[in-house]
Amino acid sequence: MLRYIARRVLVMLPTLFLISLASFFIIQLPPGDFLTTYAAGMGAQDAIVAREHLAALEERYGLNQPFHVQYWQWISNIVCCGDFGQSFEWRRPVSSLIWDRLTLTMLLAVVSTLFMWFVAFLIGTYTAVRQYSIGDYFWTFVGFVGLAIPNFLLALVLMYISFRYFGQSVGGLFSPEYQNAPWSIGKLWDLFQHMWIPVIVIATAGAAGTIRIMRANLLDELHRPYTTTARAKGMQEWRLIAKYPVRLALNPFISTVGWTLPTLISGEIIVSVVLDLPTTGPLLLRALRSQDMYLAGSFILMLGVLTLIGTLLSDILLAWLDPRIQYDKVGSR
Amino acid sequence: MTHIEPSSQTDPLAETTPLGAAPPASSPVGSPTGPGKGIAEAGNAGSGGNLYTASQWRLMWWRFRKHKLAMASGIFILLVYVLLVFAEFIAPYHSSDHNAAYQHAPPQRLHLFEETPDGSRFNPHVKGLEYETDEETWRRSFSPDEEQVYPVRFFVRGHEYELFGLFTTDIHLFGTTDPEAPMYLLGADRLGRDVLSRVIYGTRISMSIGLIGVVMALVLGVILGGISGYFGGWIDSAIQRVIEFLRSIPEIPLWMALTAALPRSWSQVQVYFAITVILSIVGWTTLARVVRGRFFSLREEDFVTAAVLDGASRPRIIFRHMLPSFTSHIVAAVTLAIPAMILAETALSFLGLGLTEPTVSWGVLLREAQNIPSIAHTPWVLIVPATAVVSTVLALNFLGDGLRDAADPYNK
Amino acid sequence: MQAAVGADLAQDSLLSVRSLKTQFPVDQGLVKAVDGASFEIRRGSTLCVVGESGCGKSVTARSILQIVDRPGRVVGGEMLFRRRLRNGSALTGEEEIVDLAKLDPKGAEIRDIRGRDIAMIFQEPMTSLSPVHTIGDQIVEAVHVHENLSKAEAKDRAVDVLQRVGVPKPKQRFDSYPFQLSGGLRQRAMIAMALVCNPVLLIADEPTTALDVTTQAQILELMHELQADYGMAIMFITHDLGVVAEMADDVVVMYLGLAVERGDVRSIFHNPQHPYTRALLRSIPKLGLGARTGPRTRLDTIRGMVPDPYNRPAGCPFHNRCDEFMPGTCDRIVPPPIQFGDRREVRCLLHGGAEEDTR
Amino acid sequence: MTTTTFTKRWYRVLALIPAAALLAAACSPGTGGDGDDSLPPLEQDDAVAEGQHEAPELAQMVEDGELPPLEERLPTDPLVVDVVDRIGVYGGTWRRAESEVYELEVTERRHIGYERLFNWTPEWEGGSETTPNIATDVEVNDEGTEYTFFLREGIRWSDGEPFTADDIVFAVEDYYFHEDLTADADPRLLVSGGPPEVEAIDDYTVKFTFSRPHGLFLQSVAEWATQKLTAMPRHYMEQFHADYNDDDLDDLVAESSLGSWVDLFVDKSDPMRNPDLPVIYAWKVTQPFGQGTDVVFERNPYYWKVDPEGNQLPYIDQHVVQLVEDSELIKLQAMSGELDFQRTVGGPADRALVMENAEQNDYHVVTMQPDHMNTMAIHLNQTTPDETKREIFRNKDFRIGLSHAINRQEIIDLVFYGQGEPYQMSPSSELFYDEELAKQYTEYDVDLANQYLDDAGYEMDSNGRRIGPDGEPITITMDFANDVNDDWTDALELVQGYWDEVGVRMELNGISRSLHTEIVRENGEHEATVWTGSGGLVPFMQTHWYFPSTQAADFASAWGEWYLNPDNPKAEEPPEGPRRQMELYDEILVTADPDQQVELMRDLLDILKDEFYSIGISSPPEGIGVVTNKMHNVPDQMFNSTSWPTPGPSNTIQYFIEE
Repeated sequence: MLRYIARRVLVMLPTLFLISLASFFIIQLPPGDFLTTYAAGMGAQDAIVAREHLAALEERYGLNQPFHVQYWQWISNIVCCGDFGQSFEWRRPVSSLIWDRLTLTMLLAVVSTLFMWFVAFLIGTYTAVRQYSIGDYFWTFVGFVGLAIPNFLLALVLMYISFRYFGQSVGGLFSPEYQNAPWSIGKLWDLFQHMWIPVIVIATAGAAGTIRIMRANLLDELHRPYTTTARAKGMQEWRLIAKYPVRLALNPFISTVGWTLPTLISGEIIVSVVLDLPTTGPLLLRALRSQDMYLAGSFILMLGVLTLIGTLLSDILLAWLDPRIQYDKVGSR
Repeated sequence: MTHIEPSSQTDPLAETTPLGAAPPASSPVGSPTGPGKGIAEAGNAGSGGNLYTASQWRLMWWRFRKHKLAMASGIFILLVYVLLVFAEFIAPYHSSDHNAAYQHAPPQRLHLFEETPDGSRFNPHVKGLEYETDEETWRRSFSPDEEQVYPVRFFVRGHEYELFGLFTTDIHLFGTTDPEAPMYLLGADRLGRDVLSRVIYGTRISMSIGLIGVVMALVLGVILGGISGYFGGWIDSAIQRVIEFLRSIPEIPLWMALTAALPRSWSQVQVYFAITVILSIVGWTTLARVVRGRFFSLREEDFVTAAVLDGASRPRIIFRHMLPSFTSHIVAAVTLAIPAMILAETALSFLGLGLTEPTVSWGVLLREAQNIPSIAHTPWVLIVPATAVVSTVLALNFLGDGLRDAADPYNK
Repeated sequence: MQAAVGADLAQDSLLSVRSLKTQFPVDQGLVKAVDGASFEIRRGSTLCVVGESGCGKSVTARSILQIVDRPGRVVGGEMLFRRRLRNGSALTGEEEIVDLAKLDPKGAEIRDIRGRDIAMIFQEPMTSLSPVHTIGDQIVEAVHVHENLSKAEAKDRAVDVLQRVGVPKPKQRFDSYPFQLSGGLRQRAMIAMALVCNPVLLIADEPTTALDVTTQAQILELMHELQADYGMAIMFITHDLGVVAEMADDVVVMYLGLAVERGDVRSIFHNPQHPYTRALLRSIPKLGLGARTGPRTRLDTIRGMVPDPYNRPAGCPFHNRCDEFMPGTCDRIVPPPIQFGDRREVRCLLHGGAEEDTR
Repeated sequence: MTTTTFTKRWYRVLALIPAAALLAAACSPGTGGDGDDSLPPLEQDDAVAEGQHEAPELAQMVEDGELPPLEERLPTDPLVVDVVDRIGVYGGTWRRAESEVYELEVTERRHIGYERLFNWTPEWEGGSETTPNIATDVEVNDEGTEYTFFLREGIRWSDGEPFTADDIVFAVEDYYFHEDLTADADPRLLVSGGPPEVEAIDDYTVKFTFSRPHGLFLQSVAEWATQKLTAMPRHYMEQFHADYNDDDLDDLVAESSLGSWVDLFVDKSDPMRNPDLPVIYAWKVTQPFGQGTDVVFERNPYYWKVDPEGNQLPYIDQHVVQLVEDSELIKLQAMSGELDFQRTVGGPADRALVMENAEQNDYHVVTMQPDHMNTMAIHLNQTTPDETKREIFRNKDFRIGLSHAINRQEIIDLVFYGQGEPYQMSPSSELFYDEELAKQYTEYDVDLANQYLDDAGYEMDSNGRRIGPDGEPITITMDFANDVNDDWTDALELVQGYWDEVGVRMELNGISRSLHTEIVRENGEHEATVWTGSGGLVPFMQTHWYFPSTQAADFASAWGEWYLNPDNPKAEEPPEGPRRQMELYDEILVTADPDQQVELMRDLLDILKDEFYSIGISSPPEGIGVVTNKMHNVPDQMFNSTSWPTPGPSNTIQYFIEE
């Protein structure tokens, strides 16, 4: 097992290197740099930034250096000292900015995923067991509607509805009185009151796909001989389905669970922007927009690493859950 | 998996129960060189009927037909593409026709009968519109002007346009007989432009961006996935690394960087094509995985072995023997990829990347409408394009689902 | 629904299947997988059901337990079963007769019979066992479904049964996954699972087909032993006439969902009446039933193959492959069952019935 | 211009403190509050005695000995600030939200810390009127080369240290003109013939001496860019300055993980990010920018202004700014009554919705007068890289023709809700308003437009397209920022249609604000662009729309570069008209006499009328801000400007919250 993990990690290294290079490159791809954004921000208020000021900042931020020098500076600091550099825009260390927001992001991601799975598994199981029934069509339709409505639209409309008809304080994850308060039961409750919109929006988008996979997997498994075996034992139908086919139909999910997190983090960006959630997504978007190089680069790198680690974890988890799979074969899957 | 194995002759040991879910799909019946079962048994069966001789496509069609929702969706999609082709003819106005008098005009009712002193008579028409502007809030409120009756007819004359760049005409499918009269069946936007016409014109970009993007993703996906799946070994792992790498980069930064890096001298049309390329850069990896998976399973099949033994060249095996045997899967995968592209386009527009006004796409229309006043005061500018997007994406999904079920009921 | 019926059942008869019809309404038409099969299983005896692939043997077996895969279902006939009555989980010694065909496939009544009174084992021990659960788990589950035993008791019972079916080191095997066992052991585990509730009838759907010859022999031997131990009846489905010869007390020959001939094993082998039975017997190497005579000869095969279920031939389903086909008769008239002798029945127009109904 | 702020009423209050009384007597009565004598003295005496002139929690701290008493914290002659409506009460939180980082960043300048030597007056008459603030008075010599400011005595930094002339000297010498820091500091407005000599004559007198007259210096100290002049606490900042700290600066830099002492100095001097930085602002940051989504400011116990009743300001305890991700959210929050005072909420399109929700959600709307002079001015870059385009754009008839081709009334009706009137790039301040300049060529007349375009020499071909000198149909690429102003896209689309009518094709290329900056402002590579036109009210300070004074003069970027620095490779020498304007402005800069400055400016504007650089569309409609009904003393109307950093000069310190 350990050898297997070690080998996988080793294979990941070149990919990691490529990702780091790409993430750094991506941010530099658009014309201009952070200073352009800075000047543009001032320009938007009709304040004209002096040429000399920009030149000095360029020098200070090292933006006048060639690509490889900047890259080396960045990556070597990460590798040697875990220092992700400073954000130009926030003028704070990148790592602290990201960590600040990671907790809520994770919480949101986990709650959304659980909710999505809960809904998707229920619907998926139902539609598979009752294939081609009215219920199948209805729930499939519901699932797809969630997929078909663009996230930002759903978020905006839900937000307006909650403003218009529930008088709820809009946006964010906390009411103003809890915004800067320390954690308490009240704050937690407040959080959950605010979280339903993003959770619904994020979950509906992913649910359709999950329902579809679940349904297809389950349709496969439902006709497997071991289901008949279990039925011949006299088991109750729903218990039987839950214990055997559903359990096996979950395996393909587990193999993709590692992808979920990065997908959610990047999928959450748009929703979070509309709903103003204090998560990592909007931070990344802002950083990208303003070409806040180290922040955006580190972020993309981190997401990439998360994806890779996620895949690895999935494989390990799958190997653990499905005793048939031997570790050697996973790699070539 | 239990299903009918019609070739009971080949393996008397394997009894299977006649579940009868569907006729065989996994055997490559249509494959001309498949030396195995299909052809041989079609001859033997005698009374076997056309079920066994039907081509793969035909079988797929039969199975597809019974998926009612998918059928309906297919028809809907066809209609949308008809809109795309004949947009100028079907839309009563041009997408940029504006009219200061009808800014934010609400949807007008289409009256079928006109009440006249002599009783009601059939005369489809719309009423005129009047408005008042609030001094303080500057908001307009419209009310129908009962006095003014503008008949609505088929094949009326309106603005001139060129159809397919071939001939110029001014005939429109429907409209008011008086070209100056207002007809905003789905309301007007902030510049007094007809929302219906804009959505119709929007199909141009939105429906083709998906198609072209998918085609590009398909070409890349099939070639690379095919190579990966057929050869395996180090080529496979190299391609897999590339896929892994591309998928590890979050989509949004990738889109943002790539769209921002487009030369600004490019026209909107060039940008449009560039965006399809960008979308397909992410899209092909999924298709490549599907193709690769199929190749892996097909590689073991008898007819491929037979072709290898025949001494067929590798490209020939891949493109003549293996590819045709799962085209149906590809068709299904492609159908499912199109809606993803359409949604991606709207997301790009939301982020202010990619296409912007004055280009008219559904994403652009949605972006215009995604603000609070639109939701609160002029919901039609949001609802109409949103309905277009949602129903099309839904239909494409159902269509794809149906196709996939039809292509191979046993594979995901 | 009244499941218990009058004592319209011979005293030694455990299960009497009469004119069973099981059908699959699919898009391409109605598949009549079982179309009027009749046979009887006597207490403690072994009934073998033989026939080519696709004859409806498995569906018949599954019909008895009402576990036919969707969309198939039992549409007609009777399946009278003599059920032991219980008080709690203890047998009262009394019996009642239920018509399994009339039970709701999802109802509690049939579930109560499944696994407890009638158990079933399947052809592929690998796929018929869940790959992600230990065999112990799967055996114990059968106990829990039907009996109110503690976990430890159930486990003891399972280990005990495993021991009895000849699984070495049953305690360790209890925690094994199916893929960790050999084919033979898997089938033993499967049998253990079936026997754990002491059924009166064991339906074995080609239990040895997937096994190699030596293992096959061991399993057959085991089943013999267990039948003696448990005193249960066995319905043994196979296409292997050799196995039939070894196992059967009675034999049913099925063709296209129809029981074309039935009787005790001796008379079937020595005096086959139906052309199909005869053809089947010709097509096997004469194992033990007659010395290999003369130089090596090619085995006979049955001409043609089983027609597809959507295109059932009219009249006698076998007529288009039959050597003794009588044009104008066999392709028109469905042969009625003709009784001769004790438990002997054949459906062939050669033996009469042609004049009865011309419809 | 030499005004002093003092009130008799306060005089009486402070008469209790003999030392203060002496100093106070030295000052002459000024422009303070009115109705000075209306308040019964007895009440005030009681109030002081009971410590009622400060926020309750400060009084508590004083009682607990954590803070010196109010008298010791206040200057000898605290500035008395007029209240807009009535005397307020202490307490409450002022909530605001911003969706752009740069908007959040300027909270210091706009909302909490508009504290200059002289401030713009709330009324901002003529776009140039200032009032004493930190300084009580100024003396200017006749040439306009020497400015002596007399500082208010006893102003303290938020850590209790006194604010003295030395702090200003430090800001000028060691920040604005320090060789390592000057680039960050941006000392443009402090320069006239080189850096000034600054001298602390005594603790409360500081003298600036310029080698050349600085005609606009008094306006400059109230301007946007000179914020730091009074925001450098020497006693605190010295430790981060290489000239003053040889001991442990390197350690401090290393500790901060910043690159250099300059970085550290800039970081530490940032009142938005450094909670330890002493300020003289009404509120100081407690939750700095970058921690969480909010920035929180709390009252400065040493703040040095009082209301007409002698109560220490500010009234409001806390100022919270939330960084939200989408501007739609600001609208929603404002409409829910969650933002106590938000200076701009949405655009004209949002006006109706915001107003309609006011009653239900307990807020009201205040109007904002834009200081820019146009909704959207079209600039054809006369120094665009393409020689052909340059030739076309420099053709005045061509520009006039295009101007006449625009149906401005329709744009106003459709895009600007019928608000405003056709308008060119012309000052909106009364002082400089010129009907002819404002209205020339705004008439919509296609025939006239065609005639001008024909005269320009670009004939129409058979397809109705005008042919340029290179024989190709004329196509103008319009690079406009589509994320600054929602209206531009719509308006440009309309303009596109009008110009099509007269045979000139315009390609719309909507780009992001930063890309716009890169292309237009930094490189001047554009053919055409649009902007609003700031400086409508302050022609002296924001000049680049009147003549090419900086690279931001989008109608001739390279000429602007030339004015800044003729040696810049991007610079090009302008023709006579603009050159004359440059000379006139140079003259304004060295003119001390305000009347003469106005004359010169008028001459400059006359040339503008003749040159007709840019094609304006219409005068801008008013904007709206939202104030909750529990927030008081917010003026119903104010300027929306950068020079007059809205809402700072309206005295945010006297806003108060009462449920």
